[in-house]
Amino acid sequence: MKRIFVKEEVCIGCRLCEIHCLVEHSKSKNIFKAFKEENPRALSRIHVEEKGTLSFSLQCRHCEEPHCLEACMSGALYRDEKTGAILHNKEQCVGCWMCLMVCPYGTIQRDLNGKKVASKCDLCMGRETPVCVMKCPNEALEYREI
Amino acid sequence: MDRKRTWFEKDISGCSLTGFINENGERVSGEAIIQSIALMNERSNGLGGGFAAYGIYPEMKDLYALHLMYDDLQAKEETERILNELLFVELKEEIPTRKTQGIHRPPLLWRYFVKVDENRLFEPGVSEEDYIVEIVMKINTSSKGAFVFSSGKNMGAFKAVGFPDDVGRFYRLEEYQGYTWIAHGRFPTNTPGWWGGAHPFTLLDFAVVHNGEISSYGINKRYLEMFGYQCTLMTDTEVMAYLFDLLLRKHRLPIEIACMALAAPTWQEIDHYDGKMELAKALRIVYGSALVNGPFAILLGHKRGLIGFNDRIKLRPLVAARKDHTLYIASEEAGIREICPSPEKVWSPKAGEPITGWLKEEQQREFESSRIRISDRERSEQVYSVPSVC
Amino acid sequence: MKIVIIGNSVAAVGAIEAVRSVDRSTPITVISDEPHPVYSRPLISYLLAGELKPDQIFYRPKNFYEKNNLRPLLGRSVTKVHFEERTVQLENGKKIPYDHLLIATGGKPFIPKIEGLDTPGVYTFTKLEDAKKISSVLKDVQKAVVIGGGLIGLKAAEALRKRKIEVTVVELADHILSLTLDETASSILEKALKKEGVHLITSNTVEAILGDGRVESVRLADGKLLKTQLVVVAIGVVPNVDPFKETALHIEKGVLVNERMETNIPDVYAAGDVTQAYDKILKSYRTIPVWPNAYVQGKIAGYQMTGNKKYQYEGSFMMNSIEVAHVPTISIGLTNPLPNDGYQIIRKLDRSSNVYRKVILKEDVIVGAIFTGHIDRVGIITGLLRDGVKVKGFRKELMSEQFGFISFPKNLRKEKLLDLK
Amino acid sequence: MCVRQCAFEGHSYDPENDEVNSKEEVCVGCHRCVTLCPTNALTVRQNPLDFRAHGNWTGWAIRNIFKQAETGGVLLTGMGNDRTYPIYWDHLLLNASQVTNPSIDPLREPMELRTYLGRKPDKLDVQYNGKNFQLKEPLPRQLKLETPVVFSAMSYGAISYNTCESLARAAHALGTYYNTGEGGLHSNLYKYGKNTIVQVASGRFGVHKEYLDTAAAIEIKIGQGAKPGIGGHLPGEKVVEDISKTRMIPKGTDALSPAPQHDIYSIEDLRMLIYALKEATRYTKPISVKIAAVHNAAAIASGMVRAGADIVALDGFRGGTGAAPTVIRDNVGIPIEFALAAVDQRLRDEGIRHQASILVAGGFRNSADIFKAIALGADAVYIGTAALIAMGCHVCQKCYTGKCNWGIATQDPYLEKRLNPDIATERLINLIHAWSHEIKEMLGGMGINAIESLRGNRLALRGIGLTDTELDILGVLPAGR
Repeated sequence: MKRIFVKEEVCIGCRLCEIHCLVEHSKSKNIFKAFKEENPRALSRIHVEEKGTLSFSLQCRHCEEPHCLEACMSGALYRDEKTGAILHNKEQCVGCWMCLMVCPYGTIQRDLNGKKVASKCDLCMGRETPVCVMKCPNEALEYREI
Repeated sequence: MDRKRTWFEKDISGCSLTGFINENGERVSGEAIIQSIALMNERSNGLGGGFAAYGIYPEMKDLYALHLMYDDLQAKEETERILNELLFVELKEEIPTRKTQGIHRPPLLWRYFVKVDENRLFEPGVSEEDYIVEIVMKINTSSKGAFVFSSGKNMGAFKAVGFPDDVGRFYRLEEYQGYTWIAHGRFPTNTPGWWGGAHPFTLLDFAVVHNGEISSYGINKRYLEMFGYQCTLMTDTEVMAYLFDLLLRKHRLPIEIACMALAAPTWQEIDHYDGKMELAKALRIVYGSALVNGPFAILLGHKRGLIGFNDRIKLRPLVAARKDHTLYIASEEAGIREICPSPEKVWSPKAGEPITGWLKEEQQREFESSRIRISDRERSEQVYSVPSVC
Repeated sequence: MKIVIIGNSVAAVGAIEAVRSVDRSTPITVISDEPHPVYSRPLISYLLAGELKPDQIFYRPKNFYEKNNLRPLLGRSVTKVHFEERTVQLENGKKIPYDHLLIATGGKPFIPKIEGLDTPGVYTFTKLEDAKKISSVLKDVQKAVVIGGGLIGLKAAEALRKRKIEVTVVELADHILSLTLDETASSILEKALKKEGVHLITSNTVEAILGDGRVESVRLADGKLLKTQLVVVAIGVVPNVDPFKETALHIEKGVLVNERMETNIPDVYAAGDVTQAYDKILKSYRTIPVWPNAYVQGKIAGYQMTGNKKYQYEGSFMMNSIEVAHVPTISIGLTNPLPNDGYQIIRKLDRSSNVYRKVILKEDVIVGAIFTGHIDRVGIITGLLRDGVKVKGFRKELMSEQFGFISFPKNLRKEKLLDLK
Repeated sequence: MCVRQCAFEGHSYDPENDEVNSKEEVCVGCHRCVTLCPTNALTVRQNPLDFRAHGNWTGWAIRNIFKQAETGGVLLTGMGNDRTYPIYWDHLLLNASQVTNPSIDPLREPMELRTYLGRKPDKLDVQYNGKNFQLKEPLPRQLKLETPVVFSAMSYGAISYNTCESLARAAHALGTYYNTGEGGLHSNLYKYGKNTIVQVASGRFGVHKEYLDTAAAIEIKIGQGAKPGIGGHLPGEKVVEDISKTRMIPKGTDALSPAPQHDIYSIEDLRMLIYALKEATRYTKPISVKIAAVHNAAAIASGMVRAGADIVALDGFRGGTGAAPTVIRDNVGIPIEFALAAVDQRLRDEGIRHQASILVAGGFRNSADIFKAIALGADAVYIGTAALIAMGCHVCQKCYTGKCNWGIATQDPYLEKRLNPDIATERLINLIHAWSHEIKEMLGGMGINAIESLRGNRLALRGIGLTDTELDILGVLPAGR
């Protein structure tokens, strides 16, 4: 299974990953519309942590033994047969935040724009490489087999 | 004679060449070589032909035979003053020629059999040969209208503007007897018709005939200049002669090794036999500037034998053949079969791999100056027992 | 080999998915007294509130039973288990043999002694049926009383409020959610609930339910009367162990299980709310009726039944996530330690924004936490608690809104981020 | 984004009007913001505002006076000479084969760029061992280059650790060398020692036995093209933990390299140092001596060779630097083209050209420049600025500020990360591969299949738009001859 790994040594904290993730998960997939027009604005599923000169981005690790999936009481979280990615079905989700409670990486967020549902990385399903990896200007993110 | 137009740097020419050596030292007349080269007239254009023959002055074998061409009597007088001053001229005579169709306005052609007065070798370390070379260089560069085109012992070069067979007849070569003969027919693309520009080019007993262009001429020339050679003859063949003189005579490299320096094996080959080819590697490192690059096929005559070889990727033709004790090398097989209809073996030498014919040792001594330096003797033995290294 | 599972909720699903991940063929029989395919009990409040389409209640896709090649016996209740002969007996007397048995009967509502409990209009609130029944009578209900200010009670109350019913919650303790929160947190929730128009009565209880033929009012301990047409009894759940009374099965509060989910009887496992299992924080055996725990226990039991001994239960702890009146609250582990016992408590409170963070430590290890309002990334705290990580190096960071892996020491961060499990 | 990326604070966000403003006066034109802007919303232009046109009092002249009137200080700058002096590479044309000798296709035929740097004997002595010939004695140690390009001296301190690592890794992968400059050698980089030329300069920073032993060759730095006769100065704030360790100086103290080497006041002193180093390394390493290209470079070079230098490194006045006084950089020294031509010819005239290799540096921009330098007589070429550009440098000339937005000329841990050594290494390798291939194409076009036949082969060159004197100095014929 391919996963995203971060090299904090070369993460420059530019947050392009957040921008492109947001755009990728917007309706228009157009950076201008995504930021200026779309309401609610799409949510980035990747988050850059920063302190002093240290920075790195973090998104769902798609665990093999996912606590979130075990904790999900609506059945909205499920594992994709092909990629093994942990995906989320917005329709089924009721926003009980059980997944937030148990995710040891804190990579699931509340999407407070519009319907309250947890929002998480989907490895940009249907893409060869997730946009955050593709658009990282410094190759601080790599997408590789575990 | 406008060779002093110094901007003129190098000659570009395609040519025919042929040569043979009788390793038993049996001498033959110039007839055969004329036949052979004449057959390949197609490869030349009448702007130059020439010959070199070894063993032709047995009775004078201890003396350097200087062949000179003069524009006029004045040049002759000036030059002879120099010769008399620096050397002991034992015999002086006009080179016998005959009026020949196709040979126009010949210069004055004279030859001098000279020896060096020991006392004149003022500087230690300067050998008799160095001294001769110095004088040849002096005349060829500084004295106007005079040109030394042959300076070895018991050998001679004969060249002119014209087709090679005409040149041969002009010089009455059928009257000479030699154990090694080389010849050249020239197809220059831009040399003025100057007699000195024809092949062979000689220095002491080295005579080179050459087909090709030396793309590395610029650096070869500058390299030679570091060792006091002056390339003045408007042709890159000249550097061939000097390179051989430097590597063989001055640096005392065995002929195979010298050839390996001039047409070095590729780094790929060297790496492949890594270790085994330390010498080849060192040669490339030290003699990089002597590497002769670009297409060429040459014949090198010297008092001990005959060498033919190609550039490192064989961009010009060269064929060799053997019959009895004679080695033939020529641009075209036809040129050989013309004078040796049924050779025992005919082959096309590999790129950069020299074909060598050696005069048997006893003959060497017979034909050479009786005063062979010990080191010389050693070398000749050494060389004689060389396996092909390249 | 035959596997029989009594129960059809999350623990059962955990077991089924574990078994099927390694074994497609072993026949699995799933028995439940409820007629529905597996659904999520916690969702009934959303259903009642009208926030859910009826089929959204289901926990797994419709084809769950076919896809996993199961034999469901739904709407059939188990009357007895004959452990000695390895059979399960249904109410119709039919006996079903098993090689491996999983007890996943879950919990049942705890019903206190109150007079008039049998009056029509009194309901419990744990099952789909309950929600449906309540829904069906709401049209002639203006006022409702919810007995119990715990998770279920509050969700029920909120749901009814969303259906425009005037709701009063009666809680025995002096604050709501007394089991999972502390005063501070509950006071925040109480304020929010009141804003939503939910009436709260604490330190009090319902003594009697009055009415003739149908509920009309309730009488509280202090003698006060409350008019109401609906009473919801939501005091809590207890393990549902009825079918195992008078058997060799070792039961205290619930069915006792070890780290392999084995009961005292060979090849009999138990998982979910019915169990009494190890609590890694309190270091004792107790019932932990929370969803994630049920799934994990079921999964472990499942693996055990397939002979895979790799997965073991390293113990669990209480954790709850509840959002009432738009105030999300998460509580994990030990939230109300006794003052002494060497616990350290770090807190941060901002009433204006309803943001409250509280972390309880013992010997630099997190043993519990409460987060209100701003709950994002709380999971990281849960993870640290679960793994018993010493937080000495960065304990002050725990209160920061920016708290994250960036706050970890480098080696810990690398270890957590790079070895994916 | 742009706000975060600019170390010179050229962009600022105004939350009130929710807009980003830029300050043109601090913009150095490094294009960092332009490159990273996800919406391509940015561009950088010369501020059109200029002074009244004047042939003598140009804006450049006036602004400099303003600066100095304010500060009373020496004008500092980075990178190489940016004045519009003639670039002679652009006045030299190459030859190619037509008809009389075939050009060679490097894709089909061997085409050799391998080069050995070091002292060569006048001649080889060969002996016959009865089976075949062998060397009488081994050659002096040589540096083996698979392509005649070397990364020139840039010190750890002037450039970031990641930049050093990238150069080292690229040199290793390419079979060539990089030069530590006067920054010492970081302990992590010892493993690339076989591809390292260590420098011994006036400050002697980081010089110790292990440092010398690890290297493939040692370079004594006398001068630098960008600032001949001037020392170096690494400001204290750049001397962070690792640098102080590597340079063996206290943290935070300025690292001052004196203008002269205080043990070299004459050629015989140089000889002593050369032999001291040779002794110290048991004659296992070639010793290079680097000088700035100055008026009498030829005579100095000949002295250096006779003093025992195995490699003569010449740095032309377009050579780069981390920091130099502008007035020095722009006015001192001569173009590398002339220095090279003069030195090569002088060494030949003295018959000692083979005793040392010539390494030239100073603003080499492309494979053609390199090719022409080799034809003029260089053995190999040092590239510095070009290498930095390959790694992302946009030549904003602000190296001396330590705020390099591309993470190259900085020690700021935040900026340093911007240079990912994996990427930079790959880009360096790509560049040199591309150039090497172009050099092979040019060789092939001339019908030459080994670089040694180009080296010093000035017939491969013709001059265009040059005076007779320039032609004479360069030793080339005019185009058409």
